[in-house]
This record gives sequence, C-alpha cells and structure tokens, in this order.
Amino acid sequence: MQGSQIFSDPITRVEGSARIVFVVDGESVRAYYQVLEFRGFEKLAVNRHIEELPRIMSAICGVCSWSHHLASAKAVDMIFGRSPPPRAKLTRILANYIQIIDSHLLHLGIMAFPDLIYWGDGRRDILRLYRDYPEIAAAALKARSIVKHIENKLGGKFQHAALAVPGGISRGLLKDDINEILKWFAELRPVVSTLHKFFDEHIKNNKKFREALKDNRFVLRGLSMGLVRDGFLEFYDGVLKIVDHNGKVVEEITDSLKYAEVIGEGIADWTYAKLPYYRRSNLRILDEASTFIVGPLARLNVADKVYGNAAQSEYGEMIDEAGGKPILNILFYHWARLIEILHSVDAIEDILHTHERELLEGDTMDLRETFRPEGVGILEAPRGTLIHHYRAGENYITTYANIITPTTFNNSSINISLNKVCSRLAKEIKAYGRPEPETLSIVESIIRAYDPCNSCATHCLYLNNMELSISFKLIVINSNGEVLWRSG
Amino acid sequence: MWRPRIVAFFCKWCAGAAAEVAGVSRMHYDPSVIPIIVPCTGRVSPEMVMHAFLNGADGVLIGGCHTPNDCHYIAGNFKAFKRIYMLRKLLQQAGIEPERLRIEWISATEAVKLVRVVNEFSETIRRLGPLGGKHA
Amino acid sequence: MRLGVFVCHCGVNIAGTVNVKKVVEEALKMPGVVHAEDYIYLCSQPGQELIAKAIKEKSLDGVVVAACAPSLHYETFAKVVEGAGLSRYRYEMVSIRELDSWVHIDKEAATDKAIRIIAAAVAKLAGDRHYDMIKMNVVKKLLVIGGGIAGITAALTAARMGIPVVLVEKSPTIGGKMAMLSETFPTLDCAQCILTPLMAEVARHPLIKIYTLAEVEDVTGSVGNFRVRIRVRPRGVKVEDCRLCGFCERVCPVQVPNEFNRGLNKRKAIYIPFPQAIPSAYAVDFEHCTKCGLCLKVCPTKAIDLEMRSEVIEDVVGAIVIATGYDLYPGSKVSEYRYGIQNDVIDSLQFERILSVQGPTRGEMRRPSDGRPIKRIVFIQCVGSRDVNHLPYCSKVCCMYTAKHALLFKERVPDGEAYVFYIDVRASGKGFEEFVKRAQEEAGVQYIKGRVSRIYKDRVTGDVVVEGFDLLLNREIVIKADLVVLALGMVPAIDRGLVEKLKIAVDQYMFVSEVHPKLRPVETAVPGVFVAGAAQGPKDIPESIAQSMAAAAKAAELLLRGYIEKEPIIAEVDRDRCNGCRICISICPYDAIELSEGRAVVNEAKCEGCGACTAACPVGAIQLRNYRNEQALKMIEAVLTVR
Amino acid sequence: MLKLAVIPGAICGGCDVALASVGEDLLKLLKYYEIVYWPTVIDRRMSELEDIDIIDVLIYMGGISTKHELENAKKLSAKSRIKVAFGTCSVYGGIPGFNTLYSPLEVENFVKRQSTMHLQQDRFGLPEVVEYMAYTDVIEPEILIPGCPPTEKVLDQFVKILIDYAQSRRLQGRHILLGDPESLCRSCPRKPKDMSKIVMPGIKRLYEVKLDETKCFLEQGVLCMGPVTRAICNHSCIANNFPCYGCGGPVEINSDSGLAMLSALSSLFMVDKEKSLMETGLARELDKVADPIGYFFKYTLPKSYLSRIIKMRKGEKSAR
Repeated sequence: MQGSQIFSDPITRVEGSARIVFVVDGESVRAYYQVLEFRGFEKLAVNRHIEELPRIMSAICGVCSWSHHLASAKAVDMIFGRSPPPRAKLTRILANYIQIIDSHLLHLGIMAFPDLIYWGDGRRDILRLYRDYPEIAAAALKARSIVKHIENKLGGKFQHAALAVPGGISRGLLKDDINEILKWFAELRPVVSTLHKFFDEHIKNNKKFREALKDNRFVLRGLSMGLVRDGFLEFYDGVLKIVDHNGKVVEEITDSLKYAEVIGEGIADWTYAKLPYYRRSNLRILDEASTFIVGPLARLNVADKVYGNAAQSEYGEMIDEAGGKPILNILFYHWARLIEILHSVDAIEDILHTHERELLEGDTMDLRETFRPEGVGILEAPRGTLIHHYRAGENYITTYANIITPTTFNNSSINISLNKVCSRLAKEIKAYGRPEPETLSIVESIIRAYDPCNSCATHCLYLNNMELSISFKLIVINSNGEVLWRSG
Repeated sequence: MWRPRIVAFFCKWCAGAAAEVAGVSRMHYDPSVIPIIVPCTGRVSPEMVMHAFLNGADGVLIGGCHTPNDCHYIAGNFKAFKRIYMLRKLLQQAGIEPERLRIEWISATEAVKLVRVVNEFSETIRRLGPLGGKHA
Repeated sequence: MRLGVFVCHCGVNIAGTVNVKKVVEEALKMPGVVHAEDYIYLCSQPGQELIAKAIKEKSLDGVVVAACAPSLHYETFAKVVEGAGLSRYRYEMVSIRELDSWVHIDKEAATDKAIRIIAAAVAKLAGDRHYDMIKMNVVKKLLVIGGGIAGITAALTAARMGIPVVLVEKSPTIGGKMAMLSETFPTLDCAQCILTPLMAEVARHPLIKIYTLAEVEDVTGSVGNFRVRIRVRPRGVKVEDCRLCGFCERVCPVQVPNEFNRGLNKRKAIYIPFPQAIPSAYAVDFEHCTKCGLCLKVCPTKAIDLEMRSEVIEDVVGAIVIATGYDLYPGSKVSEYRYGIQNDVIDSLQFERILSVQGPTRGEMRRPSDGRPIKRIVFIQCVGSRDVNHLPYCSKVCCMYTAKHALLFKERVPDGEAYVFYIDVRASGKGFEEFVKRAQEEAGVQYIKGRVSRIYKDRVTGDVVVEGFDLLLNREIVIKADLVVLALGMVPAIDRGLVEKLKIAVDQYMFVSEVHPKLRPVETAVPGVFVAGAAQGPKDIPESIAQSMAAAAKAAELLLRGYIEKEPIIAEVDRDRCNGCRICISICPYDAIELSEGRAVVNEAKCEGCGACTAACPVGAIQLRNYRNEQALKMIEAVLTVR
Repeated sequence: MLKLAVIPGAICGGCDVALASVGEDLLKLLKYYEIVYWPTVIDRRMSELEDIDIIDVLIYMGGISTKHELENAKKLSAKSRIKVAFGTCSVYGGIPGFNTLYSPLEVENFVKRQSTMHLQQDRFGLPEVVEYMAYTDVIEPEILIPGCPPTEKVLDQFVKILIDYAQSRRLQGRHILLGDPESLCRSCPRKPKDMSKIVMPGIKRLYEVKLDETKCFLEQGVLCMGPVTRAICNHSCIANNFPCYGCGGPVEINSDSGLAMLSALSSLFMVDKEKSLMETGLARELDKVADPIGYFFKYTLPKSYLSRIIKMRKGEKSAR
C-alpha cells in the first residue's frame, strides 16, 4: 500500500457521518470503518467552569444526551468530593433507565427487526415490515412519545436535560410528578410486551437467524466490559468488570480513576474516532484480543444476574442458545437488548413503587466541598460503557477532558468484525465485479448489531431496498485508489 | 507607517472637563486619541467598546469621575468599572491583550493626569501594535 | 436630511493647527451634509448671522458647530439655531480647539482628528430628534439649612417674596456665630443690634417655620420636589410656656463648659445660650442632664418635660439653600502657639465674648485664666491660614476683626498696649483700609510685620512671653503680654453626611463648590440646591448677607415661576421590547424608573439622563434620547473609518 | 408535491430526533411535501438529491465543521427556494461554537497528544476539518429555528408556516425568526408580584448554592440568561429549578446576547454595596467568573462580537 492515496471523487464525497472502505490489494483485503464526524468536545471543554460541563457535554449526542449529562455529572461530583444524597441519586438512576429503554425500544422495533425477520434474503424493507406487522410500528412510535413525556418531567427538556448539579439534582420529584410518570409508564408496559411477543414468535424461531447465531463470522473474541453491582446487571453505579473471550475475569475496576491503566486510546489517520484497546495486553490496536466489546451483549457477559423474572428467564434461554457464557456472536446483541428492556422496566417499576418515599423526600444536593483535582464518571449508556474524565484547576476551571463513548469502544470491534467478511467480498468482486447481496446484508447486520451512534446520523429508520443500498457508503477500492464498486 | 487608532470615551463632567482644562493650559498629548464625549461612563456599554475594536480601534480608553463620590450621576462610574473589568477578563481569555482597554478616574481639575494617561496609553498601544483591524 | 457643518477658525487658535479648509471639504462628503463653511469667529455677531442665514437659505434641518468648548458657547449657538427656527436638539457642538488644536502640534494629525470629531457629531446628529422641554410643577417652599446670619437673611428674603420657608438649625437657637460677636467692622455697630431684630422678624414671620436642635436626615427627589426628612432632637422645654424666669437654671446642679462663650465659663444642664435667643426659651442639654428633676419642681409654668422624644418631620420643598456657616480651625492643631485658656492664648471668638457685655467678664478687660486686668495684648494673624501645613488659603476676614479687636481694646484700656503680628494686612473692602489706619494711628496699635516663633507662660510673672521677629526693623522682638489672641483660619461647618445626601460637589477643604464663580455663583451642580455664606468660602458678614439675598433670589426665580423646565435628554422605554426584567429599576441611582403593567416607564422628573440603564438593558429596550445605541455605534464607526 | 430535504451538518442528532418526533404533524406535512432526502429517516442517496434541480424546502441542521459540509451547504442551498436553519447550531453555532476559539489543527494535535498509540496510515479521503461556523455564516436562510433542540412551540410554528407556504406559495417576511419576540423574563413565573428591585448578592457559581424553587435566579446571585434569551420554550429548565443557559439565542437575530448579559450582570450585582466594596472588593467578586466565554456565550459564540474580532485578528474575512 503506497502512502497517501489521491482518490477519485466518489470516495471523497461523503454521505452520513460514517462509511466502510474495503481496500483490495491483490489477495489481501482490509476493511476500514471510517467515522467522518469531527466534534472536538474534549478540547472545547477546557477552560469551562467545571460545574457547567454536564449541560455542555450533553450536546455530544442528541439521542443519548441523558447518559452524557449523568456521566459528566458523576465526574463533576467527584471533583467537588460530593456524593449525591439518596433522593438525587435515585432520580438520576431513574432517568438513566428511561434512556436505556427509550434507545433499545427504538433500535429493536425499527432497525433490528427488519434485519432479523428477513434475514439474509436481501429484501429487508421497513415499510414491508410495517405492512406485515403494523402493531410494531405503532408500538415503536408510542414508546417514543411516552419516554419524551417522562424525560420532560425529569429534566425539563427530553434532550439536553437540565437536572444534574454538582452533588445532586436541581429539583426533586413531587407526588404529582410521580403520578404522571406512573400513568405514562403504565402505557409503556403493553408496548414492551408487544415487542417481546413479536421477538419470541418471529425472531427466535427464524431458522436463518438461529443458524447465523452459530455462524463463526459473527464471532468476535474480544473483551466484554460493563458495570456490575453485586453480580447484577447495573447501568448507573458499580464495578467496571472485564471478561475475556474465555470467560476469565481480567479486570474489576472499583476506582473509576484507574480506567486509564486498563483502557488505551489509539488513533488512526483514516478516522476521527479513537480506537480503544486493552493496555495490559502486549497486543496492538485492532487486534481481536485487545479489543473491547461494550453494550447489551457485553453487559450480560459480565453480569451474572438480571432483575425481574421475565428478564431472568429470557437471559437463561439466551445462554442455553449460545451454549454458555461468554457469548461472542455479536448477533446476540439484539436478544440482549430485549433482556435489558425487560430488566429496566422491572427496575423502574420497583423504584416508582417501593422507593417512592425516597424519591419524594430528602435533600436534593450535597453542598460539601473538598476539592479533588480529578474526577471520572463511568456509567452504562444504551450502547455501552461511557467514560467522562475531567481535571479541574484553581477556581474550578476545567483543565483536561477525555471522553470515551460506547461507539468509540465499538469502533475497534466493528473494524475487526468487518475484516472477517473481507475475503468473501474480495472473491465476489473479482468474480462478478460486485459483491453478492447476501454479503452486503451481512456487512450491514454487523453494523446494525453494534448499533454505532456516530452522532447518530447513521441511524436509519427506513430502509428502502433499491439495490440494497445502505444509508452509509460502502466502497471498494484497489491499492492505487481506483473505485472498484460503491453502494448506491 | 502604522499609526494607532484609539477611541477615548470621556465623561462630560470629569474627564471631559479635564480635557478642556488641558486645552486651555495648552498641554500636549498624542493626536491619535480621538475623544467621544459621553454624559457618563455609565453610558459606555461593552457593545460600544467591542464595536470600536471591530471597526479598527487598536485601543479604547475610558475616562470617568473618581469613585466613590465624584460621579455627577452618583454611581455611573461604578457600573462602568464593573462592566469594563469583566470585559477585560473576556478579552484576556480570548487572547486579546486586556491592556488595549483601560479605564481611569480623572477629575475635572486633573488635566495633568489626563495628559499623562493619554500619552501612557497611546505608548502602550504602540508597543502592542495593531489589533489587526482593517487598516493593519 | 439636510445638515450644515460650521467650522470656526477662532482667529489662529484653531486655524493655527487645523487646516480648516480641508476640514470643510471633508465635511461636505459626510452623509447628510449639504452645507459646510468656516468663519474666523463664529461666536461673533457676523458669525452667528452667517449660521442663521445658512440655515434659512439652505433650509438646513441639522447643524454641527465645530469650535471652542461647548461649556463656553453651547448656549450661544443654541440660541442662534433656535432663532433660525430650528430645534436646539437638532444641533451639536464639538470642541476642536480645547480637544484638538490647542493640544497638538502636528498639523496633519490635528486636522485628521478634527475631521473625525466632526464626523462623529454628524453621525450623532443624523439620529437626533427634537423633544419639548419637560415641564414639572415646583413645590413653592424653600428649605434653609443653617440658622446663622446667612440662613436668616435667605429665609427672610424668600419669605418677604411670599415663599414659605423651613429653617433648620442644629443648635438650640438661631443667630449662629454673629450672635457671639460684640461689634462688627468697619462701622463698629453692635452685632446684637443688627441681628436680634432680624431674628425676631424670622420668629414672627408667618411663612417661616423654624426647627432648632434639628438636622436634615435625608433628601430624596429632585429640583422642584425634594422630599426632606428632618430629625428634631428633644428640647426638654415647651417653648410657648417658658417665661425665661431662670428658676430652673438656678437649681440645676450640673455645670458644663458654655459653648456659646467658647468654654470661657460654665453653664447649667438647662440653659439659654444668650438672652435674645430665638426661640426664646430654655433648652435641656440631655447629654449632661442627670434627670434629677429639681428644675421640674421650681418651674412656675411646668414648661419642662424631660421625657420628650426626638421626632422626624417629613416635608416636600422646591429648593434648598445651604447656609451651614463656618467654624474656626482648631487651635490645638497649631501646637507651637500653646493655644488654651489656662495659657491665656485664646482665639478671636473667645476674645469677642470677653469684649461682649453679656460675656463671661461682662465686657471688662480681664484675663480668662486668673482674671488679671489686661494691659498688654498680642494679636497673631494667619494662624493656620496661608500655611501649606494647615490651610493654604487666606481666611479673608481676620485682618479686619483683629484691627477691630485692637481698637475696642484701646477704647476700653486707653493706656493699654496692643501689638499685631501680621504677614500682610488685607483690608480690601469699602472703608476697610481707613479702619485699619485708624487703629494704627489713632489707637496706636503696634503692627509688627513678622511671624511669632515661640510663646510660653512665664511661671513667675504670669506673663505670656511672645518671641517673634520684626521684618521691617530686621530684629527679634520679645513681648511680655497679659493675653494672646490667635486669628485662627475659617473652615466650613458642613458635615460629610449632608454633602453625600445632597449629592453636591465640595472642594478639597469641604467648602461647597459653586457651579461657576461668575456665571452661577450661588448655585451648586445639583439643580435646585443653592449655597450662601461661609459654607461656600471664607467671607465677612456683609458678603454673606449679599450672597444670601442672591441665593434667595435665585431660588425664587425657580419657586415663583411654579414650574421648571428640564432638559428633555432623558431615558425612554420602547414598551414593546421591554420584558419587565427589572434590571434597569435595580441599577438606577435616582429610582427614576417604575414598572407599570409589567413594563418599565421613566419618571421624567427624576431621570437625570446618565444612561447607566441603557447600557445594562439586556435587550436595548431603554434608550437615552439623542444618545441611542445605534447613534453611539454610528459615531464610533465615523471616528474610526479610514480616510 | 413540494420537495423537502433535510441536510445534517455537524450535528448531535438531537434535531433529527426533535423533528422526527413531531408526531402527527409530520404526517400532515407529508400531504404537501415529499421528503427527498433525510438520511436519519429515509434512505435516499446524495446522488439523487443532486439530480433534483429545485428543492422547495431545504432544512439544514447543525453547524459546519468540514470542507465537505461547507460545499454541500452552499451547493444545495443555491438551488433551494426556502432555506431553513434548523436548531441553535445552524442558526448561532451552538455549543460546538466553542471550536471557533481554536484552529482545527490545534484540536487535532490536542487529540493526538491524548492518544496512547498512533497508527500512521492513509487518510482514505477523510474529509478535512475547517474553522467551525454556523449555517447562517454561509447562507441567508428564510426561516430560522432556534432551540437546542427546537421545542414543540417553535416546531408547531414551523409546521404551520410550511403548510401555509405549501398552500399559498408565499412567506410573510424574509428572515422569519421563530419563537416569540420577547425574552424569558416577560412571563417568568419567578418574577415577584410587587415587581420589586433585584437585589443581587454578588456572583454565586452553580456549585455554591442550593437554588430556591421560587425566587428569581439573579436574586440568588446565580447567572440566568433569561433576560437576553428569546422565548422559544415555556420556561422548561427554569421550571426544573435550573437557570436558563440561553439555548434559544438572542431575542433579535443579530444582537450579541452574551455581551448584553455580561453588561447586565456586571451592572446589577451588589449595586447597594458598591461604595463600601470599592474597586478591589468588586473585582474580587467578578473574579469568581473564571470563564467569561463559557459563562455568557455557550450557544452564540460564533455570532458574538468577540469571535468576529478574533476572526478579524486572524486576518480572515468572516465567511460571508
């Protein structure tokens, strides 16, 4: 491969915020998942008042702004040496659960199902899905509006919320707030069961999907990472546990400040996203064993128990299907999302009923002040582990900010998974001058499984199937930059 | 050759009067300082200062009455001080030399001080060089 | 827009450094300018006619005059402009003399600067609008602070013009320092004979309300409508019932130094400062009264009430005259003269009390320390005054009252000797020089030009030894005297609190600053507040009286007209854009902005047009008339545009 | 059917979700408009958009941070009748607007310094980053929708305008800035009934004070951008006991709301203690604002006098 390639127009013309480039060089083929978006939030956070970061950093992502808001708040709490009183902490946990449900329902209902139902037959069309199963479309949109109301109630705005202050929350929930949330939440239950029933009937017993679950190409022998608390699946506050592909626990980080000893951040010239890797291994970036898997599947790999019997039974069924833990076939992500929805729904139910008094009474803010120069907030966003790491100087001014988003973690894993499909694609290009539809849909299923959120522009709600084009570019070039084929 | 372009907001009652006394006593100071007489330094808004910088001023000088009691309008000078102090912090943080913006208390009898301040300020601006305005 | 620019040469004052022709040329290029011309002396009659003619012929609707300082001729040209039928608010004057030609040598730079100054004025003028003068009714009542001769004269002059007056005096009686004097120069007529009739007239005058033992606690509002709070301390005696019988004074056990006699003798806790005091009643000195109650028993008319409380009077007046008078510079500060009664080194007011028949010595020339008759007396001039370490200024009246003291002394003790140590004798009033000559020649007072270096008491003989130097004879001189009188300098008696409440300007010695010695001698910078008497600066009684009458007359000009016209250049609210965020009302130092129906509205009477609110308004809803935000920005652009 | 295209610039995705979750209104729009391009919602390719010669309504979301986005914005806007700047990033630059303080190179080096390993490889046409700017720095849109993200209030207005345009083919006015032309103080629930003066006790940072749920924030010493921010929401953050950060931008399009609030706040605090504190005391209080740029200019930095002066200093002419 020569050094810098001068590329013809198609490749430089970009669409959406990510694309895949396959570089065919004779027999060998390399896949590059290029993130084309440039945000620069780590630089713009410097010099800001540290206590204002939770609302500034939530602008990193409009879909999961709550996770950034809360993770940032945790880091800021640490810098002030404050721990939010129970009422504040519980409200934040409730908000984070709502975010998890919202994102998973949206993804499962609108993106995952078409991939899974029409598995591999190349004609996956959301409009067709909705004609065949209208109740799914209704359920998905209903979920969306319910969550919007609850989020408005918690943070004033359903995106870029105004809730977290250093050491707590700006306003505690009142009795009628909770009643309203309960009313909306009651409407959410049927939506969840619709999707659950649909998943049981149409996904689980879809023969092709079951075979794919066994297909080695979808396996990634990476390191599963996620929060656990007393063995339970945890989203807000817990131990960051890392399990290798054999199931051996390699790390259990209790002090969030220590994350950097374990997680390294590489960069490459062909993408604006970082490429995290496991520093304790002597391997380099983009080696399968040094790459992290985060998100629903990873969380369930590191957790032993989930909450609520619906989730528990699904969890058991999934493990049997996968033949034991850790589950390394990335298509199980979809199944894991369903389990996490069930888990979260029961968890919220529990908070709203048994802990109602705790939510209604007590202090909302801890005003103590023991300045610590550094703070790291780790929590589980819908798509996986999210880390906000700040340092503050005198007068509480931010001097350093480092953010590792779940998509950044998955950035490395996507690259590796794609490289497993390269050889087949190269053969088809050589034979027919274009990739088989089946290969393309596999490529897209991989992306869909990880559910990357490159500032979420790549979320495609509707897929029309003209020529199997996918919303982001797939381009195949040879070693001197000529385009052999491009999608759409 | 570059000549500094400096706008000076003098309040009518103190700095403005001192400027007149400086004239009557035939004192001399740098001609590149153009005076704009305002009723009170309290009338000078940060927007006016920034508008001056944006339109080619290399320095802005504000002359008002001594705190705490000289201000003809009681507390206009305090308002000016607070706004200019914060504005200088803003400029400094953005990498613009705060010395380009200066506020001084000059009573009607202190023509000597006015001349000293004007000459000092224009010397500072010469040292700092052009802000990068149109005529740079 | 048809604007005219007029540039003055002012002889060579401007044209000497500024190329006036080029300025006129450039002015014609400025937006909206249709006419520009220069003239040698715009302020002259032909100059003024030139402007008026241009306005009419070219039907100009705006004029910029670039000449000397507005503080000199703004009014002159305003009248010209108005004479030509144009509003004075469509006219701007800028100084290219004091601010430009006089302060720069580099001709080219000065010309460039003149052009920019004019360009800014043209930019401002483009946005200027006409406003009618603001008319506000005026409360026809005058407040006079200080009951000395100045205050009394001002009150009487105003009352005689039909203006109700509130006279506020800190001590128990009006009369001030003049009441302490024996005779007054140069006519030597008795102070009491001039003063007491005036005091009586003030007491009797139906339009004058006197508050003694009173001080102005707070002043709010503005000219025409000053809301005043006066705190009146308890007198302890019901004025109408007191028959001045003096029984109470006799039984009162408390003895304290008598401040009316400057401490030369004692007085009781219940006392009357001097027999002709107005209000003519006794007063209780609550600081020293032990409330033993003896006086209560003896008072025939039960006029005494020791439980009286201080009260606060609220009133609204249209104008205020400050007549707070003077005090002597503290003798203790000039330590080398050993000032003090026991050293027989006293100040001039104390000597007045010794001269006075009502004084502690009943007018006899006896020393305060041991009562020894005074044969030889030394007067020392300029004690504290004309001295950079104390009072750099001359207190003006000491030379005259010392000559008077010496003359009166020689009348009382024909064979006595009087010496006067002086630097220069300043006797500049009518009949003053002759008066001093009379003292020197007829009364044989020895005037010694020189400074006194040391004074000490000779323990044995009891004499006060004065060592000085006689410049004319160029030799030291030592005088063994019975008494030394220091002519201490005059300092203002006004206190810092009143100055801040009235927001008036004072100089570094705390004398009240008049707006302009010639143009507006009795007015302070605060409209509606006037000053008279020693409060404004050292002066003698005739000048104080003249000034008080002037102050009363100026106040009457305001009060009798019934309304005042106020410069309409104040803040203005665009009510659609105002969101009632309350920021402007919170920072206005004059509380001149109120909120009605949730939006700001400017109180025309109170707003002084400083503009602090306009720069703070978050959405620019409140603007200063003819100094709007867009005008200011245009001015800045005009000043900075590259020629 | 009129053609409507949604072009994502440098976005966080919030505007996509906000527009998508407009609910039934979206369906109403679909009666008049055909969505020809909206990657988040439908899968049309850029190539198809290029074939279309006139786009009736172009909705541009987000700021501009890469050369490609800049060309894309100019190219597509050139052939659009109604250009809509959707969201505070597009209208004022938004929070990413802080990037205008640094050159893109500075930021790339900053990221490189933080990384622990660097793969030297080809860029494969990775788009080049330019100086961050708002959409309105490049194009003069007919409709401007502030909000981060735009609220239901402004979106309702927007849908009505679009439907009205579809029926009458006319727009009232050239530069329509949505939201109400007043600041949040106009109808703020925290204003005291008696409209008394604001007594601001110095400057308190958010961490110093437990906020009272009824009192005006300025009276608690905490900065609230309400006085300078356009009323695009119904006080949602303020109702959640959180001071407004000004995401609605200034009340009028080209006023510098950050600078106005800087002046208002400085004038307002400790008015009653000025003479006792004097300069040193007042300065000590002002020094608590250690980051004036972040404090006053969270959403509007690219449109501020400050950033125009910084640009002037760097010699570049401002983009438009």
